[in-house]
Amino acid sequence: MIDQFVIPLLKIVVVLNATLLGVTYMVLLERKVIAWAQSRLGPMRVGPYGILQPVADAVKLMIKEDITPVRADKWVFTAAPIISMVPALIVYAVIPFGPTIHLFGRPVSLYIADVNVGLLYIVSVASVGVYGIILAGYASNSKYPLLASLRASAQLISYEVAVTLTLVSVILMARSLSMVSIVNAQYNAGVWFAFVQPVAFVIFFIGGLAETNRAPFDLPEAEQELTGGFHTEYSGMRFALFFLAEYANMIVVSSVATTLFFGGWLRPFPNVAALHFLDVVPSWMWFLVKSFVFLYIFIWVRATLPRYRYDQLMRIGWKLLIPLAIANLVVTGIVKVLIG
Amino acid sequence: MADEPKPPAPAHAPPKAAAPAGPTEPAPPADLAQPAYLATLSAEVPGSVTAVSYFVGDWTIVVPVAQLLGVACHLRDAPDAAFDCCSDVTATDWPPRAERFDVVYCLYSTRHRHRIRVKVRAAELQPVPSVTGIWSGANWLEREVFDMFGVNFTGHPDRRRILMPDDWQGYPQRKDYPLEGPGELLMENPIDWLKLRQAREEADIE
Amino acid sequence: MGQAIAFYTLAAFILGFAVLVVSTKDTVHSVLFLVLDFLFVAALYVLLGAPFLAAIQVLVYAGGIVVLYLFVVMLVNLKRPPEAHQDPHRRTKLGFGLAVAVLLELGAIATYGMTRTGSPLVVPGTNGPLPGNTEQVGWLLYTSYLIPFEIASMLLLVAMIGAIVLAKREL
Amino acid sequence: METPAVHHGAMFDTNELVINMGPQHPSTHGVLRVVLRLDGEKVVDADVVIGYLHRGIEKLSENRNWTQIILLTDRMDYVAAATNNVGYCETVEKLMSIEVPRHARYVRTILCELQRIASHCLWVGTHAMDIGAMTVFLYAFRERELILDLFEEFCGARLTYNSMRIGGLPLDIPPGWDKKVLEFCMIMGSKVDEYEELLTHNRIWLERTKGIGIISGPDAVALGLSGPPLRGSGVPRDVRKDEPYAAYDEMTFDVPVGSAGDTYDRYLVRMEEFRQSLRIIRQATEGIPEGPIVGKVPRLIKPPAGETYHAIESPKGELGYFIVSDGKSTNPYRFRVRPPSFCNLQGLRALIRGHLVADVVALIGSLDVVLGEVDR
Repeated sequence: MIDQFVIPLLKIVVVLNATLLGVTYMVLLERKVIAWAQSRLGPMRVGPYGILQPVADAVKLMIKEDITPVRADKWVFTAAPIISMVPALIVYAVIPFGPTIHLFGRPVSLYIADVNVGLLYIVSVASVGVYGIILAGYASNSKYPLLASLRASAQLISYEVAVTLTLVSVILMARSLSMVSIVNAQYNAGVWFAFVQPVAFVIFFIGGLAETNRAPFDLPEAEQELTGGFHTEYSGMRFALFFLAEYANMIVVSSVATTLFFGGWLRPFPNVAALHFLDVVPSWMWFLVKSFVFLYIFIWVRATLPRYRYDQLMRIGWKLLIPLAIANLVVTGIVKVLIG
Repeated sequence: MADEPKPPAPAHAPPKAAAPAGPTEPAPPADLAQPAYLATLSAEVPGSVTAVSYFVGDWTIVVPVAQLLGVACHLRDAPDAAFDCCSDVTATDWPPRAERFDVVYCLYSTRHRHRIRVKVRAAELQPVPSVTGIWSGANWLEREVFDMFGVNFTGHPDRRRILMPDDWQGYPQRKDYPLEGPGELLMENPIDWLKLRQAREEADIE
Repeated sequence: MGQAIAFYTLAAFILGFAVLVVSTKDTVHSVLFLVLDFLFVAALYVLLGAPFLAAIQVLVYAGGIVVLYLFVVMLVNLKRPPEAHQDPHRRTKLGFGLAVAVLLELGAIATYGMTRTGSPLVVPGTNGPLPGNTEQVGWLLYTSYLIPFEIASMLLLVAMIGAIVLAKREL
Repeated sequence: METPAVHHGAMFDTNELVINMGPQHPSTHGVLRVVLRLDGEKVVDADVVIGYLHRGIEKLSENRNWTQIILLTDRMDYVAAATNNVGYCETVEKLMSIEVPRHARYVRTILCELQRIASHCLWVGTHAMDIGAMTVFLYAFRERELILDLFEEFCGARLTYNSMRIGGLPLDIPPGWDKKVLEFCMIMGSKVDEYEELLTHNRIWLERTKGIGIISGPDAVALGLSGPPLRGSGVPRDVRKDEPYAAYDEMTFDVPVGSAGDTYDRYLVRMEEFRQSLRIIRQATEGIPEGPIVGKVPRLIKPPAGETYHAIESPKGELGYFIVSDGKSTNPYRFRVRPPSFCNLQGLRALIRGHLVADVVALIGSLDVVLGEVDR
């Protein structure tokens, strides 16, 4: 009974809350890091060094007036932020934060579920998230959001292809679709897949930037061009949901990148006994640290790079990333067959 | 020109006592040679220059409206003039005069680095040919002159108001347009507005 | 028992949404119901112990193809005046006839499947150890169903080239 | 989803989408409105609508006396108020044939060039921001702040300076100010390199600006472009060189010109202008002569009857004043400004046709318009 219901429920509660908290603090982290990059301080007023800023933001967004444009498609307009938020959250079900550990004499696995099509599950759930953006643009009944949602759908579908192709090379390496097995495969191989599949990793990361609508691919919400993009007409908590979904997706991409390419919860050089002292750091901590590095890179890129143009973005996706991913896949397959 | 016959002031013109009749256009001093391109211009387009003036280093020529396009073409294309840039088009309003507008074209040559001002005189509704076909940059400048003075440019590709709203009444830069703006009365009923204004002014004089 | 309840609930939802897809006036809503329909079909696959198929169903149909539908529907102005819907070439009788024919065919297949023992999909006695669902699908695609699979991919290729030829303004 | 269908000759018709960019839009730099007709994201045609900031400065000036107008000129190009002041004062001085003392001309030169750097700082920041590079914006504003401090020390104001008088300067430079200017030059030199490091060889920046909005030299001249947009097309036209005013005839500097006439060349021209401006400021500050700050100016300013046109090189381009005096009243009979932003903005329509929506913001940024000056 406890193993079947209570523990999974507890895990879900913990992961969900940790995610939402992490997402809100991601916003603060982003503001702070960008501020430091730009030689300013960032939020400093709410709490010491502004650490309570997310609370203030949340309160502000909740008590803001929630406006629905008169000619908007009301149901779809309301559903769109939910549709974009839900997939971002349920992906966490299969992300392994650590191996099975013993807690109060009871084995507890640090993941909610180990589905044997875990990776496919992530990709398919993420692909549903695009509806949030498309419908937001459509339902607003406004031209800028419409343009943004057209950009978004084209962009997300194109980059999904490239990302999925890189995942196939990883699957070839790990011989499994399960996230836990992929981490274990890296343990057995004694090397993180990022070093075996550097091309796949780079494509995955670029595709991840594009799929989460982050700079330099933040076209669907390019403020300077489309006045805020698909969420132009949104306000209050509905706007906040889009915002949270974006950051939740960033965390997902970072976590998946960590799991697939950087050994997930494994410490550096997991097979080298001499580095055994590194095990004092708990495994989930390694996972968080690695994910954090990716999140930092996300923010860093945003502070540094200008934005691509729509056609350039599509060109990179179709003419560079997808052929490269296919080539990488073919090479991986050939090498795999030759070595056995 | 000072010796031009002064027509009676239009009914709605402000009865300003000392409204100047026109710009002073001093003739160039005798010891100053005219630029060569002016001589060429007079030779190539006969009857085009009715007056030449020189003041604090600026050359100005006055051209009849009918000759404007010919002069403009010549000034742009003649190798010794080569005024390839129309840096400004503007106008001046001299209300008592029959040809109340001076439309002023400030030309510049990027090759010879010299400037000249070409001026035409136009009455209120008299058509002035647009020079947009000669210098494409004159497009907006002429629109502004039309907007502000109501100069009747013809052949302009896009003659709309530019700074004022499309349904604006009156031409703000004219001298008989009040500084404080027309108020609602002028917008709705210009004739009543004029009567009210005259009554006020008479009250002021008394 | 539980499985049966789950199946009939899902089936009811699938049918309900399918009806909504064809009966809704607003095309975008109709496409959205189609997405919901696909998601419930995916749930049905999970119920049948085919998680791989379920994930593919969501990824390809719900997440890919219907997005393109939506794209087209949003771009093409479908808000025509009501009289435009009164199509003079409408053939209601033919449509009903076709529907009945399809229904009969489905019924025939169903009864045929009922009378036969064993599921036709699972090839009995396949060689090689095939532990997972994913592996089974892969194995079947590259052994028993190789030719249909290849033909399907050829068809898709042809369709892709055709679309490019049609859409490209100048080649 | 608007009216006319474009026929491409094929069986597919697409509808044009008309969108209003502005007057409230984050990257129209104020209240510019561009009505775009789009085919997908491609701009088929555009109508540039201005006038939302029209305050009637010309009309107002015709009813103010000659000294009061200086204050109004501040409000035109409000990010480069000092050059507006200089242009106006020089025009009146030309009308009255007033000799300005050399000291005052040097200070004017310094102020003009500081103003150019401040204006270009604002430009590089907003231009980069429009293309998505947000960090450059804050860096550039950091340096602009230093210039504003210098201006504040000179005349007490930070934005609208009212920093000139007809015939010279209102007050002499404060003691030690020239040292601070030289110090600023040293800081700024390295900061320009910093901006260039972030942008000039950035691949995304290159892709976004190279080949965008190309205009040939003769076309640019005919369109009446001036300033960096004209020089970016390879026309070496700079009023500071061609018709020197203030103390520019005593300065040595180069006029940077581009070759391709695209957004990238306009960007490069302005970046080089940063350096040339610093060069001029150094020369002027080091060689500043002693002398009076105001020339021989009558107590009542009343220019003789006549008219003149005088142009200076403002940060945006050729800023001209056409002033008619009737010789009798204490206000100008006709006061006309030839605003460089207005004439440059005119080129926008030709530039954006055939480009994408994202390029529109890049091109508005690359023309560097200030709506206060466009609408006056």
